[in-house]
Amino acid sequence: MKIRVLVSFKESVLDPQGQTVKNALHSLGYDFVKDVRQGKVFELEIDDLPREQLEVKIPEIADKVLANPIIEKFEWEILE
Amino acid sequence: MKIRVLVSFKESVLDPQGQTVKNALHSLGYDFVKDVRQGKVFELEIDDLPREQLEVKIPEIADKVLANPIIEKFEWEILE
Amino acid sequence: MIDKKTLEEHNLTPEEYQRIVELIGREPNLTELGIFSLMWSEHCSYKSSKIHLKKLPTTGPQVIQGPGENAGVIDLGEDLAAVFKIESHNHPSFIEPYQGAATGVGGILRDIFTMGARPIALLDSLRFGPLDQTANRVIMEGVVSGISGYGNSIGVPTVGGEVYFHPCYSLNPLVNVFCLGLAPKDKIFYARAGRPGNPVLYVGAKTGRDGIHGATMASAEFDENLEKKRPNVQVGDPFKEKLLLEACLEAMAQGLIIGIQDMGAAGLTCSTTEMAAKSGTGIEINLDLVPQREEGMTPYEIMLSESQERMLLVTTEEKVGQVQAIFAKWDLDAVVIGRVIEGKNLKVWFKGELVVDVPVEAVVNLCPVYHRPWKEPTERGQQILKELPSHPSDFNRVFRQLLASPTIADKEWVFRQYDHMVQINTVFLPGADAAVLRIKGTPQALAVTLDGNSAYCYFNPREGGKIAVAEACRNLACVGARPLGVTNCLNFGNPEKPEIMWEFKEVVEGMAEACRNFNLPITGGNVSFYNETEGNPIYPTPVVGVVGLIDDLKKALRPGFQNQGDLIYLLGPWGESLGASLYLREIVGQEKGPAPRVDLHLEKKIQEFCLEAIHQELLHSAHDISEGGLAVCLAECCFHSESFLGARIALPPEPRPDIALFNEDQSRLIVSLSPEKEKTFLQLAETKEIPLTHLGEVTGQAITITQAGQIIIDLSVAEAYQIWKTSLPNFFKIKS
Amino acid sequence: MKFGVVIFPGSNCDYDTYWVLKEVFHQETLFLWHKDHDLRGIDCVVLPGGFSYGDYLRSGAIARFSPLMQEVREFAARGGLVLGICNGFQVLLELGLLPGAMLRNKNLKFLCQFVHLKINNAETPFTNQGRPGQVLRIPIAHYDGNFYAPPETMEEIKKNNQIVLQYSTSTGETTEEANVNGSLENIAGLINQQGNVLGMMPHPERASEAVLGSQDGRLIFQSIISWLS
Ligand SMILES: Nc1ncnc2c1ncn2[C@@H]1O[C@H](COP(=O)(O)OP(=O)(O)O)[C@@H](O)[C@H]1O
Ligand SMILES: [Mg+2]
Repeated sequence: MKIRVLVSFKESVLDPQGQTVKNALHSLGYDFVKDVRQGKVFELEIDDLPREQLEVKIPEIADKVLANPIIEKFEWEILE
Repeated sequence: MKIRVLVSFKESVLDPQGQTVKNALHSLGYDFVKDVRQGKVFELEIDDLPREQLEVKIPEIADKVLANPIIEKFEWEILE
Repeated sequence: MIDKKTLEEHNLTPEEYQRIVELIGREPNLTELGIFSLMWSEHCSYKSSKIHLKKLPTTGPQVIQGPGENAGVIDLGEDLAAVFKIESHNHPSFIEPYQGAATGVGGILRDIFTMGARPIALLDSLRFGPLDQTANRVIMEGVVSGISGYGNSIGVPTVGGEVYFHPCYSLNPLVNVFCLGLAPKDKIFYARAGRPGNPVLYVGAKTGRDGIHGATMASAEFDENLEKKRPNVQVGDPFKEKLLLEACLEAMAQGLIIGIQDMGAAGLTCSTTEMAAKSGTGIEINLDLVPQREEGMTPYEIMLSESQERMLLVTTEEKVGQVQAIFAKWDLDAVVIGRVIEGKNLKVWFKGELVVDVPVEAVVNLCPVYHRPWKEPTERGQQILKELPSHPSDFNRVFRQLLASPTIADKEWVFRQYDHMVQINTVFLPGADAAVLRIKGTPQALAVTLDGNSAYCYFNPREGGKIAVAEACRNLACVGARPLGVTNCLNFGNPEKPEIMWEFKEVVEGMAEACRNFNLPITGGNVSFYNETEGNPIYPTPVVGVVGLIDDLKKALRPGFQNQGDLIYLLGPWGESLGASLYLREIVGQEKGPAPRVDLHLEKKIQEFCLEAIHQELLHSAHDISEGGLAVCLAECCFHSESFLGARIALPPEPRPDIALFNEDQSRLIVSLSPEKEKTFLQLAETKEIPLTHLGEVTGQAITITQAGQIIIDLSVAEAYQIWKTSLPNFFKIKS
Repeated sequence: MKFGVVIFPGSNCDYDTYWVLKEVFHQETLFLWHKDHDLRGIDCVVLPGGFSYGDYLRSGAIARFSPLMQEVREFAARGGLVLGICNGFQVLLELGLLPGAMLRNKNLKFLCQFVHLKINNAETPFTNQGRPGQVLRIPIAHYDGNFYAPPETMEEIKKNNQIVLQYSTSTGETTEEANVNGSLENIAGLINQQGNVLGMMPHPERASEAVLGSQDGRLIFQSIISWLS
C-alpha cells in the first residue's frame, strides 16, 4: 500500500524558501498568491498493514526520522 | 482559499533523497517500507478564484515556478 | 531491419553503417547498432578532431601518462604525481542547469579517482549570455548551485575558474569543469582488463534509463526539436559518489584492482569495450546481473544508459571477496557481472541469449576518421576597427562602467557558494591569478588556472589559441609557479561547417605552437562540438588548464599591493590596439578586431623574468593584464591589497590614453616592489632584455592616473571596490 | 590525552580535523567508524564537518542513528568532551545533545567565507584560552547554519549562558549584518547545560595554520587540550 507523509514547518518558524517562491510568483505577476509555505512530501510504498498498526508505525517514523519535531509538523494519509 | 501543490521526480528519474531515507529506515528496522520517494509540497494561500480559473493558473505556476518540468511532475488540490 | 530512419536517430551515416556491417561481417541488431552509435559519436570517437589533435605536443620528461586515459598524469618529483583533466558538460547544463552542471562535476571527479588519485581541487570555466536577460540568470544560478551542490557535498574544494559573459552564449552556455588529483607515483591505475578469466565487477549506483543517447546528443546541434531530444536527465547523487570515491581508493591502496574505468557518457558500453581493447582481450557480461533501478529494461537500454556514479572494475578471482568487503563497508554493492575472455569480442548475455557479439577493436578504434573540409570565413576580415572611436570625455565614468561589467566584476557571488577551503590546502583563495594549493608535508605548492578568451579566437583563432596557453602560463608566473602540464577543453560549433572546422584547426595549431614554445605537454582534454542553437554557433572557445609547481611556497606572490611607497612597474609593452578588447565591445559598443597578437618569444622571456624576480624575492606583487587592460589590472592590485592601498601612475605621451588604459595586448604584467630592490630588479631586467616602464607608486587611498600632468582618472579605491564588488550580486538580488 | 574523529558516510572534514589534531597539535588521534560500538578510550570526540548521508533528509538527521552515536550519547552523559563542527553541530542538534535546530541560511545559498566570531563565554572547556569579547576570524562553509530554537528554549539558552560564539563584526559587535546566515542571537557556537558538548558552525581546523590565512581556530583546540591536561 501507499502512504503519503507531508512535513512542513510549524507556523511559528519562518520559511524563507516559501517566501522566496512567493516573491518569484509576484515578480511574474501572479499577485493572487498571498502566501506560500514550502514543505516536504514522502511517498512510502509499504507492506499491507492493518489500520491500527499504521496508526502506530507511521507517526513513529515520521516523528523519529522524517520530521524534526522542534521545527516541523507532519500529517499523513493512505493513498491506496 | 488554500491550494496544495505536490511536486516530485518523474518515475524514471533517480531520487537519491528517497533512496537514502529508505536505507535509513531499513537500518532502523522498519523493513515494511519498500520504497520511498521524496518530493516538495507547496501550500498556497490565494485570493478566491473560480474553479475554471484555478484550472488554468495553478498548472501554469506549477509548471513555471514550482516544478522543473524536465525532471519533475506535479499534482494539486484545493484544501479549503 | 535497420532502416534509414533508425540510422538517422542514431546519428550514423549510411557509409558509417556500411562500415559497421563490413567490420562485423553481418547486419548488426539494434543493441549492437546502439553500441556503435555511441562509441562512434563525435563525443566518444573524436572523429572530426582527431587529425588535428595529433598536432599537439604530448610528451616530456615529466609526463607519466599523456592523452588516451581518463586523465593525464605528471610527475611532481619525489613520489607524487598530479592527475588532471577538464571536461565539458555544455548540452546537459543548457537542458537542466542544476543537474547538468552537477553531473559534470561528478563525471570529471570520476575521471580523476579512476586513475587512483584523490581529487584535491576543482575549477570551473563558465560562459553565459548577458545577465540582463532572465533566462541567462536562471541558467547561471542553476549551474553555480549545481557545481556547489555536488562539489561541496563530496568535499573537493572548488578553488578557481572563470566566468565570461557574451551574447553568443545565450542559448549555448558553456560549463567546463577541471579536476586535479594527487596520487602516489607508483600507484596509478588504468583502464585495463588484464588476463582472460579475470572477473569484471560492477560497483556503485543502479542502472536506470538515464540519459540514453546523451553522448549522441552532445554530438548534435539543438534546434526546435529540442523538446524531443530531451533525454531522461541524469540526477546527480554526490553522496553515492563520495562513497564510491572512498571505496575505490581503499581498494586501490590495498592492491586489489587490476583495471578500472568509470561509466560516464556511454556507460557500460564504453567501459567494457575500452578495457578489453586496451588489453587485447575479449569481455563477456551478463545483463541479468547488472543492478537495475527500473523494471523491464531492454539490453539496448542497459548498455546505453548513462546513469551516474557507477564504475566497472577488474580484479582477480582470489580478490573478489576482499573487494566486495570494502565496498560493503561503504554500503555499496560490488557485483560480478562478467569476465575477461579469450578472443577479442564483446559478448553480452541477456536472459540466456547472446544479444551482442562484436569485436571490441571495431567499436573502440575503427570509427572512420574525418578530414572535414575547412574554409576561412571571409566576413571577419571586414570586422576590423578602421577608425579609432572618439575619445571618451569622462574617463572616470568609463572606468566605473568597466569595473561593473560582469566579465570584469568580482566573482565572489559565485565562489562564495563553493566550498573552496575543504581539505585545508587552499593557500590562495579564489580571486588570485591562479589558485595555490600547498602539498602537505612539503615546502611545495601546486598552482592551477583556467583561461581562454573567445573574442580573440573569433577574430583570430590561431592567435587566440596561442594566447589561451600564454595567458594561463602567465597567470602561473604571477604567483611564482613553473608550468608542468596542460589540459584543454575545445568548445566549438558544428564541425560539418567548413568555417567552424577552420576555427578549430587554427586554434589547435596555435595552441600547439604555444605549448612547444613553453616546452609544455598537453596531457589530455576534451572536445565539445555542436555548440549551436538554431544555426548560431558560439565563438570558438578553447579553455586551457595549466598545472604548475611552486618550489617554495613562502615565496609565492599575490596580486595585491603590499606597502605604501612601493614602486609600480609595467612589464612588457604598452600595447597599441583596442581590437577585440572588452572596452571596445562593451563601452564603445563596437565588436571589432583585430585580436591581440602574442610574441611567444617575448612572452617566454617575460614569464621567466617574473619567475626569477620572484625567486630572488624582488617583488611584492604581480598581476597579469587581461580583460579591461592596464586600468582594470591596476584597480585589482588595489582591491587585493589588505587596506585599500591606492596607486598614482603617469601615462607616457603616447599612445592615446584610452588605448594605453584599456588595450589588451599580451605579455604584460603589473608588479610592485620596494624602492630598495629597484636597482637589482632593473639590472636583472636589463640582462634579460625585458621591456619595462616605471608607472608610479603605491600611495594614498585613490587610483590616480595622469598624462602630461593632467588627471585622467581619479577614483577612491573604496568607491571603485564597491562598484566592482556589487555588480554581480545586484543582478541576483531577491526582490521583495 | 586521546582524540577521536568520527567518520560518517559523507563526512569530508574528517581528515582535516585529524591532520590538525595530529600534525599541528601532536595529539594522539584516532578515527572512529560510525558503525562501531566502541570509543576506544578517547578523551574527546570530534564530529567533523561534511555532508553525512548527503544531508539529503535534513543536515545531520540520519547520522544520528549511527551505532556509535549511542556511545557518544553515553560518553557525553558521563561528562566526556564532545565537539561538533559544522555538520557535527547539526548531528548534535538532531541527537538532542544540544537544543534547537538549523534552518537554511537566510539568503538560501551555501556560504563559504571567513567570518568574525565574538567569544561570549570563555569559561568552557572549548574557549578557556580566550577572553570574553575576544574576536576570532574563522571560516564557515555551510548551507544550513541558520540557528533556530523556540522562544522557551532560547530563554533557557540565554539564562544558562550557553551561547559561546556569536557572528560579529571585526570589532565584536553582534550586528544584523554580521549575522551571515540569520541565526537567532547570532549564534555560531552553542554549549549544552552541563558544559561538555559544544557545537559550532565555523571550522576551527581551517584556521589553525598560518599558511591558511588565520590561526584563530587554534584557540578552540588549545582550550580543549589545556582543559584535559
Ligand atoms: N582537446 C584535446 N586535447 C588533447 N587531448 C584530448 C583532447 N580532447 C580529448 N583528448 C584526449 O582524447 C582521449 C579520448 O577521450 P575519451 O576517451 O573520449 O575521454 P572521455 O572519457 O573524457 O570522454 C582522452 O585521453 C582525452 O584526454
Ligand atoms: Mg572518461
